[in-house]
Amino acid sequence: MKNTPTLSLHIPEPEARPGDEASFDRSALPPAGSVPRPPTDVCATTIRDLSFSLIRVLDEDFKAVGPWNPRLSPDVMRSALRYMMMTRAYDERMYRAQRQGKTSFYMKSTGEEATNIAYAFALHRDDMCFPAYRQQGLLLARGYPMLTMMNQVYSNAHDPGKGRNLPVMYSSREHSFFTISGNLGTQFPQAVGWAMASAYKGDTRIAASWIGEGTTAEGDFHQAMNFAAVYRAPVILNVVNNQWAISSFQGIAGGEASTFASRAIGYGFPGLRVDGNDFLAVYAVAEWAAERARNNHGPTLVELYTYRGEGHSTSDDPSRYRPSDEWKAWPLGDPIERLKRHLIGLDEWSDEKHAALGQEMADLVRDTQKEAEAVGTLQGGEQPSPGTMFEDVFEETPWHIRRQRQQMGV
Amino acid sequence: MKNTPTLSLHIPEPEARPGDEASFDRSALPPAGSVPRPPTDVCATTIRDLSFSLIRVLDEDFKAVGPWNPRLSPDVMRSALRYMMMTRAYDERMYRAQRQGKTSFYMKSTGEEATNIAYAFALHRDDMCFPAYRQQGLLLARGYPMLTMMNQVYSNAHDPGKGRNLPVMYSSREHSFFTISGNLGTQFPQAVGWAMASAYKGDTRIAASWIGEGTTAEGDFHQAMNFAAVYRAPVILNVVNNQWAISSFQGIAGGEASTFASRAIGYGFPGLRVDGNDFLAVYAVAEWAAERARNNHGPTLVELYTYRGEGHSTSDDPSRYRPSDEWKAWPLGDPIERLKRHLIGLDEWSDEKHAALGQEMADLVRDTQKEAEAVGTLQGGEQPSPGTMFEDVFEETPWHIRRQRQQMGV
Amino acid sequence: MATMNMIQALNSALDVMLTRDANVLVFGEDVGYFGGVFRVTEGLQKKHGLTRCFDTPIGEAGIVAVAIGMGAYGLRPVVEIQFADYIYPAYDQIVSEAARIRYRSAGEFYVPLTIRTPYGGGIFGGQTHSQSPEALFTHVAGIKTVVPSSPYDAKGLLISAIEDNDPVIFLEPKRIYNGPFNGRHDQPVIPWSKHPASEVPEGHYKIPLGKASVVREGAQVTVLAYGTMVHVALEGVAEAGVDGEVIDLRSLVPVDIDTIVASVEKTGRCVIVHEATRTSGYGAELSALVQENCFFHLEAPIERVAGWDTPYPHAHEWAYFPGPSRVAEALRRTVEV
Amino acid sequence: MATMNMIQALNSALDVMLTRDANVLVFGEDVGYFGGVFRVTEGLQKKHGLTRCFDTPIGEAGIVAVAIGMGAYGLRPVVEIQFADYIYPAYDQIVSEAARIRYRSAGEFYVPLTIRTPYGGGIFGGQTHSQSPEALFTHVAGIKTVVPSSPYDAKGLLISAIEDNDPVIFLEPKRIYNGPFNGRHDQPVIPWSKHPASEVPEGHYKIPLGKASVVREGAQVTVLAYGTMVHVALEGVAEAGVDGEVIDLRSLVPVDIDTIVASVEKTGRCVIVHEATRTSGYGAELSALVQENCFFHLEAPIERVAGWDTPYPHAHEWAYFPGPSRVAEALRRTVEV
Ligand SMILES: Cc1ncc(C[n+]2csc(CCOP(=O)(O)OP(=O)(O)O)c2C)c(N)n1
Ligand SMILES: Cc1ncc(C[n+]2csc(CCOP(=O)(O)OP(=O)(O)O)c2C)c(N)n1
Ligand SMILES: [Mg+2]
Ligand SMILES: [Mg+2]
Repeated sequence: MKNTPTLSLHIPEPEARPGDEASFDRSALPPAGSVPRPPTDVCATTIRDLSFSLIRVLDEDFKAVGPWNPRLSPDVMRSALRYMMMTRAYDERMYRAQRQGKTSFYMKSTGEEATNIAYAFALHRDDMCFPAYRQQGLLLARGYPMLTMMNQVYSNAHDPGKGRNLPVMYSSREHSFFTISGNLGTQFPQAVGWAMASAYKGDTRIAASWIGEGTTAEGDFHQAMNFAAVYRAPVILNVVNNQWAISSFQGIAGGEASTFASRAIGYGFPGLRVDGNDFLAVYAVAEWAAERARNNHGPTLVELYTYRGEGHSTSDDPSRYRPSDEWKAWPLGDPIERLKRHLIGLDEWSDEKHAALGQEMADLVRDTQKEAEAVGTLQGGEQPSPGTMFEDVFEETPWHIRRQRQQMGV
Repeated sequence: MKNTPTLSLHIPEPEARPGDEASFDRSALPPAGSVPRPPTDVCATTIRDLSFSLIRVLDEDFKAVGPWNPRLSPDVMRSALRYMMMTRAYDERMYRAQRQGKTSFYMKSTGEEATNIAYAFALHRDDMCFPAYRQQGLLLARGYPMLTMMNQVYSNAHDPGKGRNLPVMYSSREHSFFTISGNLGTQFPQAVGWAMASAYKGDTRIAASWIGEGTTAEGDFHQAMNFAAVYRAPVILNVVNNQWAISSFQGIAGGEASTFASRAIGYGFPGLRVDGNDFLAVYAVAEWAAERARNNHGPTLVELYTYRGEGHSTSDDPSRYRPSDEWKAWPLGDPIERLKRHLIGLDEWSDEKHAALGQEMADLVRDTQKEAEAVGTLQGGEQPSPGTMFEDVFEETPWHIRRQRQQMGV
Repeated sequence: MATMNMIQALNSALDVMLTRDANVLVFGEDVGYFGGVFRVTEGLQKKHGLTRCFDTPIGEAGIVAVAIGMGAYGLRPVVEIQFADYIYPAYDQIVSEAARIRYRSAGEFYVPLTIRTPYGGGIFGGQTHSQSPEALFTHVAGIKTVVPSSPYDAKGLLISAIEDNDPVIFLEPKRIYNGPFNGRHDQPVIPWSKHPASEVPEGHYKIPLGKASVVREGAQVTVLAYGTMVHVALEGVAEAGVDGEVIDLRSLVPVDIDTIVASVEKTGRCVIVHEATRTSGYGAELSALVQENCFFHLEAPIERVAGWDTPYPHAHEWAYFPGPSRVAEALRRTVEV
Repeated sequence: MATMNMIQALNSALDVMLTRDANVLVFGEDVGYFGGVFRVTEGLQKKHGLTRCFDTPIGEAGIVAVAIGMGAYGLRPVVEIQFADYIYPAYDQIVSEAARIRYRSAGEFYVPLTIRTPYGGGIFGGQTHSQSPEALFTHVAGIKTVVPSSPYDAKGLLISAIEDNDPVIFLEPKRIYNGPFNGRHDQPVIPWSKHPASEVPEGHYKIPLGKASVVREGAQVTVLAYGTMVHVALEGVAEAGVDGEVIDLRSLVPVDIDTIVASVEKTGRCVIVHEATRTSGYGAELSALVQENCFFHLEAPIERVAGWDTPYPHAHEWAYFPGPSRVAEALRRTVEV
């Protein structure tokens, strides 16, 4: 037997913990505009390096540069800015509503707004989305009523989900937004199945799904990737790498030795890595992947490189496990701020208009909240009737559930 | 909305079905000796191309060439040849025993002998193996008694598994050979756990596991890859790509668009692809990966490119789904034949010696079979007593199982 | 009418549904070109085309997950899990997703999914080709669980399952694919062609989910069974020489409580038979239901005849399998009280 | 002795075992640096080191699988599944592997694995933070299932589970982590410090698996419960004003049949209480066992008070949760027969 050293177990650790100085040294960032944009029918084997790069459009001066510049009209960009600001205002209010005891739970998407709102612009309205719990912006940007979202968060009598789901677990068939699951990752292969169905029927609609980087560790990530590859499903699989799961950093999810985008290489389809805080870059990548899917060239994996600006949820206290200034140290900034500065640079926006829009969004959210609270919250007002608890388990309620309902007398 | 084409669903199909001419056009084979051998502490990111190549040592003239030549002594090679022939003879007999009704089931490893027997030589005797059901050669080459293997296949009274398992589901702690599972892929992440335990304890032993290319589609493949990457587990993860699952070809498993070795890229550790019918190449790769693991450089994924020469199991009839001459068309030949010719080329072996060894193995297996059958088979003779059925569910048998045993009166 | 064994009847159900409804598609491991390891999907790919009956990667979770996505799109997928013993990797997708989506979305989305899977023992399949996991599904709200015991029922129930708008676990008792095995493993196999339930219409017909069938009327004791155990129960009744009323449940959820209660109120005695391990098996639910609904009619303890609480051991096939003698013993004990 | 709530008692058990046995290690999602979302592993990484208590990827199957491999090596892993609702991705590794390895290898390999997981309702956790999946494990041969109901029991049972050489599912009733919640959600929360079972020795002690505890003696009716429901059952007995004997089962497999039978033979009546959905819940097994073992002593039907057969609905927390009034109703019905 050879004389070998003793083994040791490696446990990944983040660069900084509470008390340390926040640091993102590892995130070597290629300059905006430096990554080439291949044609959408490119053979995946020729663009493996894109998985290790970072597609960026907005440069340090907030100018849109390079081949990925989607050349959006100012109107579209202003509309996007509006929905990002609407989402942030909405998050802010609902978070406070939870702190006031009006509901049990809430999850913000602060800093990650571009990662899904850009898709609302790049996809067709009837392309099907299979979201995780942090894509509320997509739903708002597709025109779903904010009031209904609040009714869901409050589990009141107007919650279309009849109070059955945790807050933020929205669903809207009309908006092609699949019912959100509390179980991580399950929607990823379901999106692939939906896309396969669309292809099977000779339809033109494609599917998209979102999971967090932490969730890529679930087996369902692999199922989605493999089925998508084998059947060349017209689907966009998004990994929102916001650096943190709950308290565990992306290294615990497998991000120390490679990028999440590079997971696609082993399945033989493109894996793109994009600045998730750059609305234009996300839009451009979404558009590229959608065009590819629509033309029967199959799936794309997109790693949306971003940062979770706030706690994981209202049940979380991030100051226990990461430096409190980490978000400030994040090298890719704030997507709202960046798009705003870009528009101002184009002379299509101003600080005054921005402040006014901020106020408009705050007012909108406040007024809508009043309306929702007039219906009810988890703590009072009009609530879904307990009898509804027994509905929708099956299409037709079988005897044993009917009997239980009778027993409860509702 | 843009005018896009209608989508269509892609279902992978093999190049040839029964009645067609067998074809392996896709298997573009780099010449033996052409792939460089990096140092074992190489950074994985610099050797991604190895995942798309094929490490070969024996050339068309059966000479050992190139940097991966492990320079094994003729004694070692003769010993390897012996175990490969022993395994093939054993498979042949046990297959027939099943056909004669002496047991319920059998699985041959014909053509794949090198993919695991090489590991018996390259690993240390106490490195732990987590096999699938087609690594019988490894067990024989580690010196496990063939008689005991037959007793297992016959589920007779001397089966150390007390007749509880399907034939070929061996287990031997003494030979560092983990109990084989009927559930595909479960052992892959278990091997990672064992390796993590060894690292945790500051031990020097490493682990290795084998699954088929079809099994890579299970979620457990991803769990193994991810945990191995995150904790840099000292483990060798082998994918035996023998081109077929049961009736589905490797394209259904995800092999159309990329190689199985390339799955490692997204996790950031080396994925090597090797001619699985070349004993020397498999040995060399196993040795490389073992040295890497032993020196705390973490896991390696190895794709063993081979061909399943026979049916999936005795329950299978491959002529229903693939050309009957496909094995003959396999461009990488037969591992026994190739090692034999190599040794003959070195003047260390001869056709006569080979024939004699073949006879010796046939006799050995026949004699051992007689011994085993003298004990019993599934159909008769000495069988494990039914009472043992109630043992080993738990370390101590609880009341309800004791009561059931009493009820059965055994 | 044609004479069919259970495999042919199931194949016919799939063929009928593929023909009638372009939204039906069939997939799973080895089900496409090859036609399934038990041949249930034989010929369907050839007849209906590559995209309507196809092979999948060996990822049960993926199979069920993509089927759920297809269901959400509006298709009616029928998937095969090669053996029920291999359904566990898909367990999360089944219980957390398929079973929940109608409820979660208040009916906006639902999953008209049928999961077919061969189950049960009697074929020397050992620990991983013999399991009966029905109780792991009957406990989960939002799933129906169905088990046929004859070719006629198999086809009619499978068509009902496919047309049902909720997920159905369709357990196929593989031991009786080819004949109504009654547990007498030492006797020659009886083919289905000798059994009246092998007369199967070639077209479309349904047997409603949730309705049991009284396969033998009797006055002395009620026997509740499903799948292979229906035939074993009949044989047990014969061996014991009692006047047993044998009820084939066919659906476990929803279960036909009325038929059960009517019978036990009549007989005052009940024996439950299943292959699955006893503890927390579906027999426990049946026992509880009978006891709750018929307490004042019961003249003897309800007995359970079930698989032992061990894994299913290869060489001990017949010592493990709850055969007619064990049923007969329980029947005798029960009627003698 | 110290006063501990259940979280502290569990933390103490882990600390004691990490200190005593270098083969014990603790891991799971968020359990390392952060100390677990319920803080059960707080401080353990800091005290025992990075490799002895660490974070894992969010892959429950992987967590259990690597623990099995570690068990085969000779370690004694204790893993946390963040919520029982998320245990299903690991279901195959638990039921096909952890539960089978001793049997498969005839004792050559075994898996001394403890899977801790918070379970049950009462916290407005909605469908995916409230489930009680115990019956999905009690049906599987080769697994023990344990549920504590107090800090004292929690520590003693967890140490037994860790020292046990077989896999143990250790279900932690999260609603009573901080106090013995009795179902009166409209009343102020009682902290554990007011309860005698919060007196917990700081060192090593064990409560044997398979032994129930009679938490209230009584003559009129036996109440079988575990976890949070022990406290709800006591409150239900009080509300009904009956002389109930409340048994805390503590272990579901193996279950303490002797204690159960002795009690029901004395009282002649039995009510079973659990949070899990009723159909095929563990209550069905208990009902069947009681009926089989005590038939001739029973004077009234055995009743089950359980979760409704629906997913656990967020806003309807208290309409779903089987509270003391539902227990009291069942008790009154039972004693009035
Ligand atoms: C199957 C499953 N396991 C665990 C959890 C608990 N959990 C909820 S969110 C979360 C972290 C997810 O992190 P990530 O995927 O990175 O998403 P992010 O919250 O950062 O958007 C965990 C562990 C869960 N919901 N489902
Ligand atoms: C979880 C699970 N699913 C399905 C099966 C049935 N099955 C047994 S072997 C096999 C094919 C495996 O193919 P591959 O992994 O390529 O291994 P090979 O037999 O070629 O060595 C299948 C589908 C199983 N044993 N376990
Ligand atoms: Mg994250
Ligand atoms: Mg194979």
